[in-house]
Amino acid sequence: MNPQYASLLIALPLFSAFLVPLIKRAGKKVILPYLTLVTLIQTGIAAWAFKEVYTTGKPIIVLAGGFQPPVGINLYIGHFAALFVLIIAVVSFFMTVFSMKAIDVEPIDKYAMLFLLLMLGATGMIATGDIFNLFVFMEITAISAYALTGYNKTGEASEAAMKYIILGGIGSSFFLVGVALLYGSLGTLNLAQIAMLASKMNPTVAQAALALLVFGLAVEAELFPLNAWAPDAYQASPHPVTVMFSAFVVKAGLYAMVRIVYLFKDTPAFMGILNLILILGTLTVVIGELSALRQTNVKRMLAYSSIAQIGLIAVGFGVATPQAVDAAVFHMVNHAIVKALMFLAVGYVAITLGCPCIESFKGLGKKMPLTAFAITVGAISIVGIPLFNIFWSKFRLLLAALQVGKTGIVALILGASLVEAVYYFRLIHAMWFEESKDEKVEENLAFSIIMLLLVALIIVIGVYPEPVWNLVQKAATDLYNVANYIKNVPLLGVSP
Amino acid sequence: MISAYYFGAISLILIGLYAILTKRNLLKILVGLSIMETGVNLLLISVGYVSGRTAPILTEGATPQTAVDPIPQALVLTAIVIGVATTALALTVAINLYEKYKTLDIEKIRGLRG
Amino acid sequence: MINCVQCIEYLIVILMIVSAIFAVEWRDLLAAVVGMAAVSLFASIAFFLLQAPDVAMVEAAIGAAMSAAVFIFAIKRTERYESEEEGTGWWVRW
Amino acid sequence: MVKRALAIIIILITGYWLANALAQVPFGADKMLVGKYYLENVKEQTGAVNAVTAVVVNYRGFDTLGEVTVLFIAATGVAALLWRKKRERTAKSEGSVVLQTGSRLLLPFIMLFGAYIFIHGHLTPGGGFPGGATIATAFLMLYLAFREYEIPHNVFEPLEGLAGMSYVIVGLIGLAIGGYFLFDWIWQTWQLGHANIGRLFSAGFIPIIYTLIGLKVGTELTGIVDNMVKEPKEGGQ
Repeated sequence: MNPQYASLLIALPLFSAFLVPLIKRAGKKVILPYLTLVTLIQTGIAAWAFKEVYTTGKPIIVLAGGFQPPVGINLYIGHFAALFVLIIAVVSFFMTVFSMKAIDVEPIDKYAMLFLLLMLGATGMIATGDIFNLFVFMEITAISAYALTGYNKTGEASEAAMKYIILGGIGSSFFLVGVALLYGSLGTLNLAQIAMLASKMNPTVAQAALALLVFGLAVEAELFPLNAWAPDAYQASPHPVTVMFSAFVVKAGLYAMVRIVYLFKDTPAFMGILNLILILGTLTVVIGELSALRQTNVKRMLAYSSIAQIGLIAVGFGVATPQAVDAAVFHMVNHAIVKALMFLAVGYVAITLGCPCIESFKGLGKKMPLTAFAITVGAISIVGIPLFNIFWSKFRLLLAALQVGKTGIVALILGASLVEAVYYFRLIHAMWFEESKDEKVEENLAFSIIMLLLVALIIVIGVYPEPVWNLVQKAATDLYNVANYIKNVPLLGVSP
Repeated sequence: MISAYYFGAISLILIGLYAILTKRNLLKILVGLSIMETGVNLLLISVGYVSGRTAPILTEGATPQTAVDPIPQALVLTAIVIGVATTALALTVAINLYEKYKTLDIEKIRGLRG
Repeated sequence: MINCVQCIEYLIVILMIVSAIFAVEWRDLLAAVVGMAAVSLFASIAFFLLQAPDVAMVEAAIGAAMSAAVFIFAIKRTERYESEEEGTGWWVRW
Repeated sequence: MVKRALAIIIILITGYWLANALAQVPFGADKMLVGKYYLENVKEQTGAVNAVTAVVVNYRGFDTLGEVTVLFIAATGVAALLWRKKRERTAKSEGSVVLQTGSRLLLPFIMLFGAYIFIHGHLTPGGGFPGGATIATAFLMLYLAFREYEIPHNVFEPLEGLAGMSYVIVGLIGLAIGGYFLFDWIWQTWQLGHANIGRLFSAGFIPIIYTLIGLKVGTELTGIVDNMVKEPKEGGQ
């Protein structure tokens, strides 16, 4: 099959989103099933791309308009992108099922469009090979995320959306200034060509441009000074959207940041930027964990915990040895699975019992045993108990930090796990050992299946990490090995 | 010595940033954001300018050797449209906030706190 | 030696900065929006001088006209005057 | 005051740092790399005289598709967030006779001008975005002049979706014919209009796409205006 068909990954959600106003004429009832169908097809295409990339071992390069890279825009679906595009599609598919129950605020048709475009934006951010195209996809993600955050139209939702918009606006302006600096000194926007010419760049400009790009992407990637929006948005947005934020929107931002920074691997500016990422990551972990400790709203607590985990991933990328990058990517995958499960379960509790506050969780083991079980598995996994998946990624991260002798990072990871243990065991205690007088609730079959699937995935990866670890290593190599990246993109001979 | 356009662009960015950081009125913050975006656009265009050349419209008289760089112009076209999209959405959210809290003062809008 | 084109350049940049400062400092939000539209208009002239007529057109049509119109509708539905209290508010907080 | 001083200090540091970096990117120097390629090949490869248009629609067509999507998201988001059960316009006074007659008279001309701008995008400055904005201005004028005016929603919403879909379909036809998404099949495969570069019927699919973009931008901006103007009715949610 022609590898150019991978462009359907972008074309399909777009086309389907534009089709929604016409579908709406057939009645409101068909919209959510239609959404499910579209995400299912998207999953199929993503699975095909995944299979293609991992069996041939070669990335799929999509040339838009048939022009070769520095002239036209190319999509680069390498090992990393293929893996994450699949994760995005699968999570979106689960969330469309969840939406049928969780979304009761009108207008549904607009929700469906925004949902599809959020998925499209994240897919594009991960797949694109052009820095300005990355900006466009970032804005698609961001603007649909703003609208979805405020979708419930309550005061809190609007407030969270407003914070997100203001920070996002600052971030995108910074990003564009960075792009202007890069373009002004290199004359190209293609990522591969930027990497090729990076050593010719004036170090002062390179450092400034990279710092600006990192700050710009830090809004999406939820690194410390620019992530004030995150807990609010997680708390106030509709439950399926929270899952999508945590499972892949953040990761797309983080991936884009790391991809751009690693392009400059052989330049003098690289070390300074790595230190910046390390500092930002560390601050994110510390502040995230400490804030999570004093939350009474479980959804907000999970949001802070999610931020802290993102900080850990950023620290892994900041260490920047091959082992650390492997571990960070592994943590990204694991975190996507676990947080998808946790937010799904907590959202489900919130819609059944009315509120995601800690009171609803008292005695949940009696009321909704399956959901409580799923939350427990997720919580134990995040803390890093052996035989669950996050243990392995945290362990690998520790090893990588030890290898370069950064004991500070070791202490950080262990401390973070300790704090996580405190607040997650508080939640578990509330669920299983506190009494509640409410009746047992009938649990929905579809959600139970999704949750059990994710729980099974957590445990399988926890017991047999090797297959996933191998996949992840390939993905991380794709991210780390920039020389290979340049070689894979068929650059046209446009040179000074 | 820095050129006039660079100076103007950086000033606009900084004025916008100042408004975002210090103002309390939401609409004022959005005005600041908008000014900042204009500054960034001006910066991009001035990066692409080449002294003494004409617009990249290749009718009679203009050859590829006498035209300025078309790429930043294409980028700015995109950026302007994205900017107005963000602004419209932000204003909508501001309207919703005003309906709920009857104020645009960000100090008084404090529903969410950790 | 300063020739006339440079005079115009400096003039436009100065006018742009002045209207930006007014747009940020005026307490009447309607006036502030007009100031913002003025920034966009001067920027559009600057784009024209920088040999970017396409961008100048888009900036004038979308950046100045549409965005100012949307701002004015928003002001109609909210309030027109910024409060007198000195603001040191930080939106960005945990 | 302390915080304000702090903000000013932060801003000055940022400004100094930016200026420092920008000093290494000289103003007015020729920094083109890919840009030169575009300028030299634009006429043969796309048939457009306006290089900016060719870059926007052909070489970087993906960006433009994304940009149209961004505007679509904004229009959708505005409609979603301002959605109420019942809404009405609350203008207190009708426009004056001059305004009403003038806007009736000018409406077709403004729309014609908008259409001219987006159809001639490959020859003159302009294109789909300013053309669409011009069309939206015509409707904005109607909203200002007439108290009761509302756009025909059941035409505008499907038109918006259809224009976007057609854009994607044009791209997909390229994928089917030429093997690449957004491939310019009219110019490169069918080779229509190679003889009249610099006239209206040239430049492959640029006029088609710009027409679609113009329609889409016009309907979307009008939709945003419409949503902003209508306020929730008392008592209705």
